[in-house]
Amino acid sequence: MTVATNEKKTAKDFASDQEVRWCPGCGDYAILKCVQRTLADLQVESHNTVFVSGIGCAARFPYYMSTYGFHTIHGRAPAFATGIKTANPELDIWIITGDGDALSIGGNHMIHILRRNVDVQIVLFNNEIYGLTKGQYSPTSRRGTRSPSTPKGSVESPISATNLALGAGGRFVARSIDTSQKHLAQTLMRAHAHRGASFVEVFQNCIVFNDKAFAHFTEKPVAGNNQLHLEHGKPMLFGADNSKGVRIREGSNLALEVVTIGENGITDADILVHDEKNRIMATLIASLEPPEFPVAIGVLYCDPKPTFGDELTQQAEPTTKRSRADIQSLLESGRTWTVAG
Amino acid sequence: MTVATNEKKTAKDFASDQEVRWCPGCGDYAILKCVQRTLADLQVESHNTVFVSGIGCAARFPYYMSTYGFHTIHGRAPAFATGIKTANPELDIWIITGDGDALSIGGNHMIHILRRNVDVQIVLFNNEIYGLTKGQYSPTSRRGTRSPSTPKGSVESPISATNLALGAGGRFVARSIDTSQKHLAQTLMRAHAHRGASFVEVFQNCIVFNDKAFAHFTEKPVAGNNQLHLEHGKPMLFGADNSKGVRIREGSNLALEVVTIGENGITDADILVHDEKNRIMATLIASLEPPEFPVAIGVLYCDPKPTFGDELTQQAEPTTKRSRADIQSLLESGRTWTVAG
Amino acid sequence: MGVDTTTPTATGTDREQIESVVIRFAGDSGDGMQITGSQFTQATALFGNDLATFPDFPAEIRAPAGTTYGVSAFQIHFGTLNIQTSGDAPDVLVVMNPAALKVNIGDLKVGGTVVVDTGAFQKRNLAKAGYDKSPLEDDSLAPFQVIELDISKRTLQAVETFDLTSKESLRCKNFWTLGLMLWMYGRDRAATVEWLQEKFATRPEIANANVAALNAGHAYGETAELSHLAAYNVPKAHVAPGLYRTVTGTEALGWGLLAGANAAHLEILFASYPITPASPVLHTLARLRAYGVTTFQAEDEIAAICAAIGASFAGTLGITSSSGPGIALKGEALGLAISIELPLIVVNTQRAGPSTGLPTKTEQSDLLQAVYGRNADAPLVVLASATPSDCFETAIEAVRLATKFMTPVMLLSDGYLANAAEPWLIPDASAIPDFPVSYRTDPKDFHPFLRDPETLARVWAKPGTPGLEHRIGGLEKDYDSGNISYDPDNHQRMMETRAAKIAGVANDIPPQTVNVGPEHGRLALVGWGSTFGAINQAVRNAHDEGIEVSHIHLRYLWPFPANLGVLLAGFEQVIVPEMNMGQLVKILRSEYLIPAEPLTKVTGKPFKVSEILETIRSKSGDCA
Amino acid sequence: MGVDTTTPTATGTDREQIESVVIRFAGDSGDGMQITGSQFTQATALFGNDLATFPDFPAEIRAPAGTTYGVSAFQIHFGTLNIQTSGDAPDVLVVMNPAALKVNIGDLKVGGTVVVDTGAFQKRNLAKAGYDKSPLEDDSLAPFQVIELDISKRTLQAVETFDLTSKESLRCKNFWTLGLMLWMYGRDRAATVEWLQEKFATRPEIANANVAALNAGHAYGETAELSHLAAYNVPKAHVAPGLYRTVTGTEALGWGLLAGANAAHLEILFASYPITPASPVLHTLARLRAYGVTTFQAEDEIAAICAAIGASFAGTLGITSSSGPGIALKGEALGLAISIELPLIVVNTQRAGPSTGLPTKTEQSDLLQAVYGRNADAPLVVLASATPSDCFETAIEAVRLATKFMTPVMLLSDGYLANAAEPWLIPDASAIPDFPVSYRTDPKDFHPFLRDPETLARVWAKPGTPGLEHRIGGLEKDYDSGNISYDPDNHQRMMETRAAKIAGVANDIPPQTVNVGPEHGRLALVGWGSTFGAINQAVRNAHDEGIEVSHIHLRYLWPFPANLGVLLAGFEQVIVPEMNMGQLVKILRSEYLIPAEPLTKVTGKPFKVSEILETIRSKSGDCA
Ligand SMILES: Cc1ncc(C[n+]2csc(CCOP(=O)(O)OP(=O)(O)O)c2C)c(N)n1
Ligand SMILES: Cc1ncc(C[n+]2csc(CCOP(=O)(O)OP(=O)(O)O)c2C)c(N)n1
Ligand code: SF4
Ligand code: SF4
Ligand SMILES: [Mg+2]
Ligand SMILES: [Mg+2]
Repeated sequence: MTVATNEKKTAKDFASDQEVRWCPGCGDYAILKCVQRTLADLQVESHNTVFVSGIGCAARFPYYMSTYGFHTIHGRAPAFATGIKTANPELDIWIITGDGDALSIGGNHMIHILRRNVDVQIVLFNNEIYGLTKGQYSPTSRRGTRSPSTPKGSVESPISATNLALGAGGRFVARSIDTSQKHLAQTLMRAHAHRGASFVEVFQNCIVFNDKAFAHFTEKPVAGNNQLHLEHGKPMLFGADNSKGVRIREGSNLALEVVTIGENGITDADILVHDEKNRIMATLIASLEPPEFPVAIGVLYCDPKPTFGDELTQQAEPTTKRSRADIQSLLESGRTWTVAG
Repeated sequence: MTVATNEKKTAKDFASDQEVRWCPGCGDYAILKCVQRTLADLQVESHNTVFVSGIGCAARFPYYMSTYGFHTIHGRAPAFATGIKTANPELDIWIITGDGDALSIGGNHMIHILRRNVDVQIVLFNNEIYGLTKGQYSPTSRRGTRSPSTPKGSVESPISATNLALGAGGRFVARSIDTSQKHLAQTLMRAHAHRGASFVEVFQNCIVFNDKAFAHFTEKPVAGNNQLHLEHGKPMLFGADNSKGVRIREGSNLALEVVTIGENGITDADILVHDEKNRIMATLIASLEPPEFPVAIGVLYCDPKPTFGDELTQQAEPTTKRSRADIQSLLESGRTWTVAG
Repeated sequence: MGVDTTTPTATGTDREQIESVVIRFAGDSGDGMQITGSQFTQATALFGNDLATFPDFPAEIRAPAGTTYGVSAFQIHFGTLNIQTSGDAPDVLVVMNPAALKVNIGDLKVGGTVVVDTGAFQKRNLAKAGYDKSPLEDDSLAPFQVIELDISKRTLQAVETFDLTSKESLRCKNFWTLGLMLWMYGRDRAATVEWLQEKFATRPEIANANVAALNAGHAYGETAELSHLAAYNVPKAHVAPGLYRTVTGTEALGWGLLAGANAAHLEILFASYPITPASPVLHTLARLRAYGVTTFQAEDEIAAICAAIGASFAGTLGITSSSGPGIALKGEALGLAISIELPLIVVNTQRAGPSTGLPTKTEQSDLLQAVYGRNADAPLVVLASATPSDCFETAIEAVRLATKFMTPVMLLSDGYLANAAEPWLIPDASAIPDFPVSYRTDPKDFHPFLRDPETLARVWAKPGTPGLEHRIGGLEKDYDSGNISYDPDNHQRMMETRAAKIAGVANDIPPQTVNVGPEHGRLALVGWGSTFGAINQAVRNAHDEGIEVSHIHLRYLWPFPANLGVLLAGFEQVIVPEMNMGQLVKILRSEYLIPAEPLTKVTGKPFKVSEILETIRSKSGDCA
Repeated sequence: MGVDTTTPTATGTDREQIESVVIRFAGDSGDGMQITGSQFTQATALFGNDLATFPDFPAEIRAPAGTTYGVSAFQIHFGTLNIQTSGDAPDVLVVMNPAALKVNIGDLKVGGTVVVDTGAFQKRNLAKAGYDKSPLEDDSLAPFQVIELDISKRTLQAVETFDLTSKESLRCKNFWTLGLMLWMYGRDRAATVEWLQEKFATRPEIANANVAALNAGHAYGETAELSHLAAYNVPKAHVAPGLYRTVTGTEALGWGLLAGANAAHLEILFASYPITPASPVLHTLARLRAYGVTTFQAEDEIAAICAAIGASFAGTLGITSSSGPGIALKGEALGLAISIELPLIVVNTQRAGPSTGLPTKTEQSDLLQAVYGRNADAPLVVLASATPSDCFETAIEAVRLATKFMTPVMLLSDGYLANAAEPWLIPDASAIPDFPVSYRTDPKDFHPFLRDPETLARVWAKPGTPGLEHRIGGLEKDYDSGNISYDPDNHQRMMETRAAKIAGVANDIPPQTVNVGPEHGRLALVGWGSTFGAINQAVRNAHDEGIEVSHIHLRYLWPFPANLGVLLAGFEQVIVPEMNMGQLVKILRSEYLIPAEPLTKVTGKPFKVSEILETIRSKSGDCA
């Protein structure tokens, strides 16, 4: 319980008194810490903040925050959040969800909250596995994933969370990594600043059932060459000393390629400049994957438009009819007749 | 009831004996006729063909076909179809669905059948309205749609069926128009030829609740200027005498523009050439809308990959263990002990 | 228009006085029978009769013209006395085409009157209806009084001076018919004229043509050369004085939810996904934004209930609404609402099942689903409305109980109630008792599962309140802190507490009374929901026949009123008429171990009074 | 390894002979208690005892080490006589850390033995468990026999010659403990050694170290300087001769489904979405591809049941599986399967609710949901399994009924059954009666709702069959053609037919028998599902005390066997013990109007024999 004061809040003030119960070494810890710190940096009011989740390891998150929290049912957090936000637009709402929660059972609610542009932050902890139910493959698991339900490996192609979010009409789509604390904090800040549905996919390591799923681009030695940190208006450079870049392959009809600055006369000017308002560019870079390409990290797309709440408010008359007399007139509207006594 | 014979089947042979019960003038009639003709052209076996639908006006479709048919529940046709196809890969399966059925309640199943690439044809009758429930706005309805549930107009941005299909990983995404019989037939042929989940959005006029929703690009006088008929490998020309074209605006970072052949030195060579294997191009052109742009019609994207069924079959041992002795060995597998008599 | 439309005289005709009559208007979906019916209803209500109506739509939106499955009908029962149902069988049948005759003639009382538009009885229409030859030309209609009129032609004549297409002209024929029927029963045309002028404000020629048709039909009656065209007088009903309107179950339910929320000092988030026959509740509430009602058309039924629960979590009254199949989808989320103990109202406008069933037909077969249809032991409150106007009362009561006990309440209506209309003595809104909710605000010793010692309701602490930050969810909660608890004894305690809380509602509702008949005796008919009228009438008729029988109508289906067991034990026989395969009867037998017996009907149609009366007769014979 | 691991002698120790014992192994989630338990179970089964087990996992995947909520336990009850339950309370408690002691000591019988790894009782662990001071140092353990051993240290010593990290070395301590316990009860180590060698085939040093720890623990017992270290002999059970294995409910259920499909000459499409505790059924079947089983992990529970129904439509056996909340989501689709009358099996491995509840704990609270939890009147068949091995039988029976009657069958298991293991006399697969399905192939006079006049089952006509093209769906179907029908009388007829078909199943199942005790008399305990063992034992114990009481166990929950009403009427009192708030009791009261009374328990834990016995004692007092 936190009573609002004027003192500066610290990350600790956003931690609840409940013991955190993820597996030791789980990537969720890092995200929790980062979120708590970000809220402190933002100096939000804990009593105006609500964390809403579905079911899964990730979805336990709200219990560990000192804010309001609602641990709902599997896959439906976006629908609950829509109701909460519509009922009270003043609340600052975070949805915490997993890849199964958001993209398997909850796929429909996810695309609709994005389409409606409800003003919430959605943080998807993508560990490419069902953690809580002990390790079955998920819609983001790579083909061939061996799991209790796919002893010979899964045959399905994974869904791309960011491509789906873009396809559904999401206006803010970003990516970060559990252990990249600084980057994650920045990304969460951006998500919070964006009015509308902000979708952040966080690559999260499940040490128990899918350890090192993202090691090929998150581990220190390979991170530089395999991560492309996006910044609006900046060329898409990466690698040691930003020596490599991404550009549209000439005559390619919209395909990208990796080039090295200095080689074949290539300069910074040849490199594709990130335009976060360009949905097509976001779609292009969302699909980049090692080994050929680096993974694009940061804000892929941010192009705000009026939120669901804004539009509702704008359209609706304010609630003016609150009295019993108003109810009476409603009941008496239309054609009536009097029977004399 | 149609008994398979060797005689050449006609469109009539694919009509059931049930009276068609759509509203007079409904666009569904034209699609029905076209599908029946297409099946006749393909000379498919009606006993190997299954039409699966959810609930809605469109979803009544199976009753009017002489093939096998399954009118299921609202939004779930893709899940039923996945079960049918997995149980019997020999069957040729068509899913008939509406914009509410496919994109509102059924959005999740739709994205997952596309992602899994189950070998079926999906025909979405998009009338941008809930027909069967008498005219509420749907997820594809344009903003401001006045309907019984939105007396002041809807506030939500419509979802793009094709963008969603592309975002979900669909490998065949196409569009056609109820009344464009030839084009629709060709498109359905292509969909049928594609192994995997083929997604066809058909703009369908609901004369009762959303009349003329597509008139601005389907009616004869405006069709030429407002429809871009896609052909793989051909430049994206349209308008009278193919006098206009679409190209990537120079220096634009992936934005399109309409140009006129002959003006400002523009020739056919400047025009974007349709590459149906290019998902980014499909995404770009899927979003084109009048008045600025024509509506892209035809096969936006077709890039086959192994189907769900193929992969399952390839991975799995064939069913070799059918006897009671096999069951017995299974029960006796692992550690056992004998208690003497 | 120069014709005086206000005086319902029947110059030159001697009106026969009758106590009540049942008229059914039937025609093609495109013939406007629902409008004809509701206009006739309006005029009849204004005249001062009591009445009940039964609109019966085809399943298809607009079936091809002339087909039997495209027939749309509207039945009205009106009279001088208390009218309880829309009538077992029509006395008068008005048919606009052969298909309408075909589908409806079997229901007409022997000796009844059938008014036929002969102009629609061409070959093609006869064939579409499946007639080899015209039924007007053989003796199949011999048992009835047939009034043959070429309404089509007469309508065209009446509107020929207007600048309409011939299709538009012909469309006026329902108003010609209405004019005739208004004349026949001495009703006023003014309200209809007004309605037409408002409805077609932007197309006055349409309004005027219809008015002309209306007047022509009326004038035809006045001046009818046909001697068999009798006119009737159905005197006003003797009803309580006051201001009246007609109301459908849907309107009353929607307004009742609003009135309840108002009494609770709450705004509403009404989240729903369209489904027949529930959607009109959504449509009704969508127009009430100024009253603090926000409607949300969700992507599916699950999202709808989740959004409603979210709203309740946020301190607003969350309401969701659907029909059977959609309610089935809400079961999991409903369990959550029960587990976290938030107010929530779930309206189920029941329809005929199983599965998609007969979506436009009525049934009351979701009672077991309401009481038991979720995983695990998850009790909630279940109420049902009896009549269109009762929808208003039960909706208010649903809000009262949901907020007082912090619990979901399932409110059962059905397809019949939703569409049926009746005259309604408009209640005095200021007389509705206030039951304002009080949110928790005090952080001292707060936890979210603090309970009112009397009602066992937990505190309602809404986000935004400083110092009350808390987390809730579907995992079991510690009784003393609200934190997650896996403790076995705590689970037992919480299960018992949730059950006790709902059981305690029984002490907060009025004791069960007997609607008609003695408080104990030989035979009781126990009903719930929209069968109220038919049972009530049947029991009254039985009394007239000298049979001793009581009618007990349950508004509270879970929990039952505290005295119900004792009350029922006072009867030798208990019969439970239900439009299902026997659901309430199961619960009554199980709760009270009484040998209650079902009287079931699952045709998609309401009970007839006669069906129930027959059972009463035979059962009272059993007792004797 | 030079030590002989095969002879379970107890040199130098006099083994005390006992009839049965209950041991609970408890430790941190990371301590491998489930493995210890199952290895002990294996050895005990091989030795020839009868047994029952109860694994009890924490809800967290891998809770932080040392916490009370991270404690994982495994209880085994074994003996010479028929073992019915995993035991009311442990005689012996083995704890690997303070948290395990804290959580479990309350359950230990007074005078029971607690084996403690003192090496884990450091300050930090004590604090994590919430102990201010070590319970080993005060007199809180005075009521028990405490065996304090520094297992951690002894394990490290035992494995020090292997090239392991210290973490890896310490992980062997569960095998040291197992070795000691195997010695204590004179069990063989060979199977465990074999298991270790197979399991760690690629890491032989791990296998060898664990074997060394196992042997060291065993040797410690043999040579124990401690005089209080007693050894026991629990003689073999006298069981039917034949080939045995241990089986869990999950395995037996999965194999039963396969055996049933085999008898029906069908392949299986098993479509499911993971959920605790149901997922292991999916995992079991996922390994049976070669047997004609395809598994499909769907995007959600709704898609899973829809895919299964689709498969049945296509002529394969569709099966879906979930637990309570997931089953709730399937209600709408289940209604469709009922309406279109296709075979389908829905397995519900029940867990404690409502809502998310206590996902890893057991309950049998979905019976009402199974019987009534859908919109409208939508009857199906409901079966429940009694024991792990009974899961095999009931699964076969589910397939038989689903295919014979063309109906969905709900098969109820629960979290306890799913994980519990028992010795199983492996059935003779060739003795399972064949019940091959026959698809319709003849187009003559075909329509899809042609019925078998006896069973009322409709024909099964699968796509791909020439001449049988047809359309089905959830709208009401004409009795005589299968086409859509809105006809009121047809709806009534179809409703009655669907109900009659399911009611007719009662004539196709064995009459209800009494499991123990007289066929009529003073008191019957009527149970269903996994309470079988506890009720059965309690009734037997009551007999030993001279109390007259009968045990009736229901496998068929809907419809009931035809003779059940008469059978129950033969008892003065009927008590229905259930792990819910009283569900079967409601149905029995309603169906048979008998004053059956509930005995409920909702702690997430199975009944103890003593709890039921106590009720029997007090109720038999009531009768006397
Ligand atoms: C209706 C329902 N279906 C299934 C489950 C079981 N379940 C709980 S969490 C989960 C998936 C978890 O995966 P994810 O969302 O990726 O979260 P993670 O545990 O990996 O963080 C499943 C299938 C459930 N609780 N409720
Ligand atoms: C579970 C469930 N929810 C809602 C409905 C009601 N319903 C039937 S069709 C439909 C939407 C129809 O719209 P669409 O899919 O666009 O098809 P159309 O009628 O326009 O062809 C709805 C909401 C239903 N039948 N079942
Ligand atoms: S199972 Fe995986 S995701 Fe879940 S808490 Fe453990 S490490 Fe984290
Ligand atoms: S309501 Fe619209 S979509 Fe439905 S049948 Fe009529 S015209 Fe067609
Ligand atoms: Mg995950
Ligand atoms: Mg539509």
